[in-house]
Amino acid sequence: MPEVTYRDALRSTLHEALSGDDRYFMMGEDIGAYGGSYSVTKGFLEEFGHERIRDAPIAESVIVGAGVGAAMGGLRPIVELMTINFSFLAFDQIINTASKVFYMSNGQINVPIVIRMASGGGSQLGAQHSHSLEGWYAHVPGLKVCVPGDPYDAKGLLRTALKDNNPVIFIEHTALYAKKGDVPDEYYDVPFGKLDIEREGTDVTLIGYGGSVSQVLQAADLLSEQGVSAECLDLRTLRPLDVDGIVGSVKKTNRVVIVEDDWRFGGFGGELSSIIQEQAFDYLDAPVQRVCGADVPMPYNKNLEAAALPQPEDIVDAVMAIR
Amino acid sequence: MPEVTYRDALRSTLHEALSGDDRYFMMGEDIGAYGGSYSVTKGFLEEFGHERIRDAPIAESVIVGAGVGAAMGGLRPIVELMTINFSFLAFDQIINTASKVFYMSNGQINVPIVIRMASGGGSQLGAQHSHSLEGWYAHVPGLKVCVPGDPYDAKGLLRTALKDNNPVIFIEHTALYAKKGDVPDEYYDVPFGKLDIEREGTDVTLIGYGGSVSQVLQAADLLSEQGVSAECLDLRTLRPLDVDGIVGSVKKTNRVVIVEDDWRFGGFGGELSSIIQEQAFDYLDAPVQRVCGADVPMPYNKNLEAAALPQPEDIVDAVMAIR
Amino acid sequence: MAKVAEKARKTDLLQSLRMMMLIRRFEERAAEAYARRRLGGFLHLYIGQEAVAVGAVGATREDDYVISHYREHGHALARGLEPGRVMAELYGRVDGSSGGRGGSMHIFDVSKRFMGGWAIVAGHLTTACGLGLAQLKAGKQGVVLCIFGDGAVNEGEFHEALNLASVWKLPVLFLCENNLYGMGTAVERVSAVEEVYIRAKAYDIPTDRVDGMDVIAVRESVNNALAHVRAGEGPYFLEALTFRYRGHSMADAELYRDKDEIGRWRSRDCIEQLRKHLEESGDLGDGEFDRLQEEVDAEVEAAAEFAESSPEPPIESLHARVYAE
Amino acid sequence: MAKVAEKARKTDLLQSLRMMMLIRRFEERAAEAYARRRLGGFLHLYIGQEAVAVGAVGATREDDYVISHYREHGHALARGLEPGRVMAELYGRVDGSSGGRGGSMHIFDVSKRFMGGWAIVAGHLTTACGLGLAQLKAGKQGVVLCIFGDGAVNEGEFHEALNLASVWKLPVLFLCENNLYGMGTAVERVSAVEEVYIRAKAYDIPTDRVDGMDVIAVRESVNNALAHVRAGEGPYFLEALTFRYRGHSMADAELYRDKDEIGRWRSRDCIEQLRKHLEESGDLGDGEFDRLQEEVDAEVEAAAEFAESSPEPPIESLHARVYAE
Ligand SMILES: Cc1ncc(C[n+]2csc(CCOP(=O)(O)OP(=O)(O)O)c2C)c(N)n1
Ligand SMILES: Cc1ncc(C[n+]2csc(CCOP(=O)(O)OP(=O)(O)O)c2C)c(N)n1
Ligand SMILES: [Mg+2]
Ligand SMILES: [Mg+2]
Repeated sequence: MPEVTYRDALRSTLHEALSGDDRYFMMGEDIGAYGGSYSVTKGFLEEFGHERIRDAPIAESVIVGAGVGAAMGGLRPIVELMTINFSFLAFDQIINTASKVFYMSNGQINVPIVIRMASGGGSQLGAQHSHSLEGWYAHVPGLKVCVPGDPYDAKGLLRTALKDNNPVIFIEHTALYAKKGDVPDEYYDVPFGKLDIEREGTDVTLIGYGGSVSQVLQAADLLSEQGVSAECLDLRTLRPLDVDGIVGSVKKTNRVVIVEDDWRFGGFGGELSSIIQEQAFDYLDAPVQRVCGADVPMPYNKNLEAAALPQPEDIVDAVMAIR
Repeated sequence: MPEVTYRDALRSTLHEALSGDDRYFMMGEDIGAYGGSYSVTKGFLEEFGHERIRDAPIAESVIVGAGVGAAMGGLRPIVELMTINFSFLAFDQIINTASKVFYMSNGQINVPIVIRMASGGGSQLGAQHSHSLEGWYAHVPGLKVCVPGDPYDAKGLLRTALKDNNPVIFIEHTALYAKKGDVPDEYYDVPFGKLDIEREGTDVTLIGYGGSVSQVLQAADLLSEQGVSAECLDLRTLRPLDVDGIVGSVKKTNRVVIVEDDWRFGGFGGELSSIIQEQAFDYLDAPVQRVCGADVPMPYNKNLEAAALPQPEDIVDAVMAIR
Repeated sequence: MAKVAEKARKTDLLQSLRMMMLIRRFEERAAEAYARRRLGGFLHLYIGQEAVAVGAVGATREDDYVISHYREHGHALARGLEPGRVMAELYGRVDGSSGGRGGSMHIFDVSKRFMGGWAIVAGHLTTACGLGLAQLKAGKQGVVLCIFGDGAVNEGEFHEALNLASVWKLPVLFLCENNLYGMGTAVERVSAVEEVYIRAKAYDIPTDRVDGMDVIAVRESVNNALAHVRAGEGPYFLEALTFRYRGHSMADAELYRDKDEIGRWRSRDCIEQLRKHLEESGDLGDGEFDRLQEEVDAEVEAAAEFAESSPEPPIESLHARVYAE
Repeated sequence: MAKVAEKARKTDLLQSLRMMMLIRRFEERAAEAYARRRLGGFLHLYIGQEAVAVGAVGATREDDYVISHYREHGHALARGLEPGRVMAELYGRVDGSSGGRGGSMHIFDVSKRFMGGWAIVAGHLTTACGLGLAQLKAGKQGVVLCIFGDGAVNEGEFHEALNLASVWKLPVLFLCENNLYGMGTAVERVSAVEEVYIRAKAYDIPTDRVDGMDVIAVRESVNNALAHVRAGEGPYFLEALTFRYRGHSMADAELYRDKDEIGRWRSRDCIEQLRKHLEESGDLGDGEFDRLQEEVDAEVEAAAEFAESSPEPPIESLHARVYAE
């Protein structure tokens, strides 16, 4: 299978949609002349022109709002918000318009929009530019939330997102764009709500999504050196969530560590932990553990930033504490 | 002790601050000539004048942003955002500015601002106007979050909030403004991070905050008719959270039901549940239960809306399921 | 030819009069139901502003989109939604235009291209831009009529939407109903420019200001504006000066304004003005107004009965239609 | 008297020249350190725009506030922050102006009333309004100088801030550094009006446009504007036309513009212009420029050494100073 970067997996999928159906078009800041702040859309402007690759003003609310309106009008907009940090400026449009049109209109109007954004810290971008708030979007009924952790899923989930008739929040991770992985040439997609068992194991279940998947896998390597067999789950989508997949694994291993970049207190890990104890209470041999980002605004300094993010060693420690 | 409404408890406390220290001033939509959308500030404009009771344009971002700036400049702004639904338009200012100034500036600049907003459904205001997203604010390091559930706490917590040197998100519940309760004439305040045991009990711990406190108390009445003794906790503040208080109660009762208006999936209840199983794992005789709002945009129809919100009977059912 | 045009004009004016009367009666009836607690939530009455809805919405084409804020019953009716279905929505019943799930602030009827009913001030101006993109793509000179209040013009989304519409030449007519107050706040207390239409200049958008109590004037201005927009020349911004006779919502004690002001505006009432005009021109004969009134009363009463007798949505439908297939 | 004024003017110009040179050398040095991976994150260089910082910030009083966006090193230095502490912040070290926790985009120095360094485009315009309220309250005619780019003018917060500042007559000088691009997007592609200063008219705010490559012109315009603001007449909006010679950040491949354009602006370089002016007037003697350059180079080198040798903040400090006492 060809090795492809996460970035290229995204790009080729967008390209496929834009080429195949002229209801698709893109809007966002610097997606055209600049080529996309993470270079995902490089060359698109030249190929598809200004009407389909729309460089937008720095005005996140209308970027999303116009996307929602266009979707209501029958188009299939693909909106890029650069990073999740800027999505807060479009927050009302996402959580109070996009997600509610279908329900409020009693199913008369659907909103087939894909809203892409990059998430995650780790590049010393400081407190205002390093959020990982996937969990907030996952909280909102009416939205679907994708968090691909590798190139295969990036392509497969994006294909599914582009065909979906609901608003899909598609969250890419900044640290992954250059990451390579196997991506088949043949057509495939990745359904929503089906997690990926990245590695099977028997002693403990490690759960990650988006950026934390690679931490989980690294931790699993370290653990196997110490004779611990970790089952690694990549959630792929947070909403819908593959509850059966999670619970099934926990019933097998009886121990769980959840890993996420986001702040611990009040984060999505709490939901995962709750679901597990609700549905597998009698199977748990130890409390569900969470390894999360530190509850502080992200510091700029490199060492402090590393300390604020979950590292493979922290995961190993958490596992050892419940052995 | 005099019986006072939640509204009057808030009003008299604001009045006290405004009268006592001229660094306090208020900004918000319709707080002046209109008297406040929930009539909390009625008469203030006449008494304190336009410079201290500032009727603002409908422009939530600059209302909060100007509040943050004024606080950075040494004033003590009290901002009213009408309802939590409109706070999403100021979301970036709250979570990406207010909460981060102190940390990013290495402690040079603090932001003593109180941001008030009304939360909750139940009045048939429809999907865009019925959010209960206290948990989102509680997720953000740098913020403090108050959720008074009765007039006593409304006054006591607001006093503490007004003296705090950090941004405080002060969330009032729409259903409570007219509610009466005992409020002493003598000075008192309610510290942050100390829950209130509204009722002691032995069989199960019921946890509520803000609007759900009264549901919890009603459920406790119903339960006591059935011979179940419920301990009722009112969290009062979500951040800081009284973890010891919660865990202590659970260690006594061994069973817990968490009640909140907000959507269940990915909500703050998940955090509470996780903390409990992390810190009282061996004391739990049954999975921690959550009784929450339905995972749907709030419907307008009265019956549907009632079905979407946690009712005392739902709490009773949840308790009975784990007896 | 002149005669045909004259006749069309007369029909049009009579229709306008009737529609204004229908809207007013509809709102009065809703207020009665509210007072009798037959319906809940917020209720934002349109009484006083009818000339704007009728003058503007009445000028749109079938393939145009209309989108509005939460004070939208009048716009919905003027767009041709059935009064019974709108009233049933206020009642929260299954036969409501949004099946009782949307409510007074969220009237939708996609068959009429009436795209809501929105409760976040200025939020739907951005939606209108997107509908404008869809119209551009359709390539049939359809436009978007986007209606909002004076309170919306200070919100960031107003700015973002007008700028984008101008830069991308979107076919949107932005219609601001300036009724001088946003809730209890007078325009001049919160807007840097009292003449709201001046705002459009910052976006190089052509603009006009019209007497919103005069349905004939509104229709004329809107026709001008629509011609510009339909010709592909980009957006247009129209300010209609008007007044709501009632409080902001049913909960408003109106502490912020005096009865005199309301009286002054009432003396220029849109229905009375047009009635007089038609009576003077002889187009409205003796007793015709009363006959119209009876018709309209009956129509609204039927709508209320329809709403009253429509069933409540079943509880099982709570979780239905959260997601599209 | 005339002589004294002349001398002050000369001193001022020489100081301006030196400060522009300092800023430029500082930025070049930072770029070198970045290339050698001594520092990370984003790095937004100010090279080319120095006349604006020096002309504008240099005109402020000690009790004024200055607040800026993420391309703020120049503003910080012009405000008198120590180059060593600013450089140490870029390095993320304890001696940085924000203790290494803020970074390149978040320079703060409250002792200099330099209130950041903000990374959300247009967000700090609202903060500036609040600082303006604090200045009003202080009642000493202090003002707020708020600096931002052309990209900010399309953001909703720009609108909300300008409107509020106008309505409340806040003492804020809004200074837009129009360097023709927001990242890779040319102003005219995203702004309905290419002349950004026209925007101010929608808020009834007086406005001016100045050549941002000419420090003398900038100083003059800013002095005018500040006089207005200080007199309590409300905000002022100033647009300075300028250009960044480098990419948006170190990651920018500059696909969106050609070398010619950069060349044209370089030919009007602010440092060269002032140098020539001073040499022609005889105020800058033979070899003096080179001597200044040496001085500045040494100062920046010392700053870099200070930064290099400053310790990393201790890991234990991660959880410190999240909340104020
Ligand atoms: C973003 C937002 N902020 C505040 C409100 C509360 N609110 C509802 S209507 C209103 C006044 C709007 O006035 P205007 O736009 O003039 O419309 P009118 O009611 O006069 O028709 C306000 C402040 C809201 N719905 N949305
Ligand atoms: C709200 C927001 N949206 C997007 C960005 C990403 N971004 C950073 S700088 C920038 C361009 C800003 O351009 P301008 O205001 O002209 O300032 P300049 O870089 O030219 O100095 C963008 C889009 C951001 N930081 N904040
Ligand atoms: Mg109004
Ligand atoms: Mg720029």
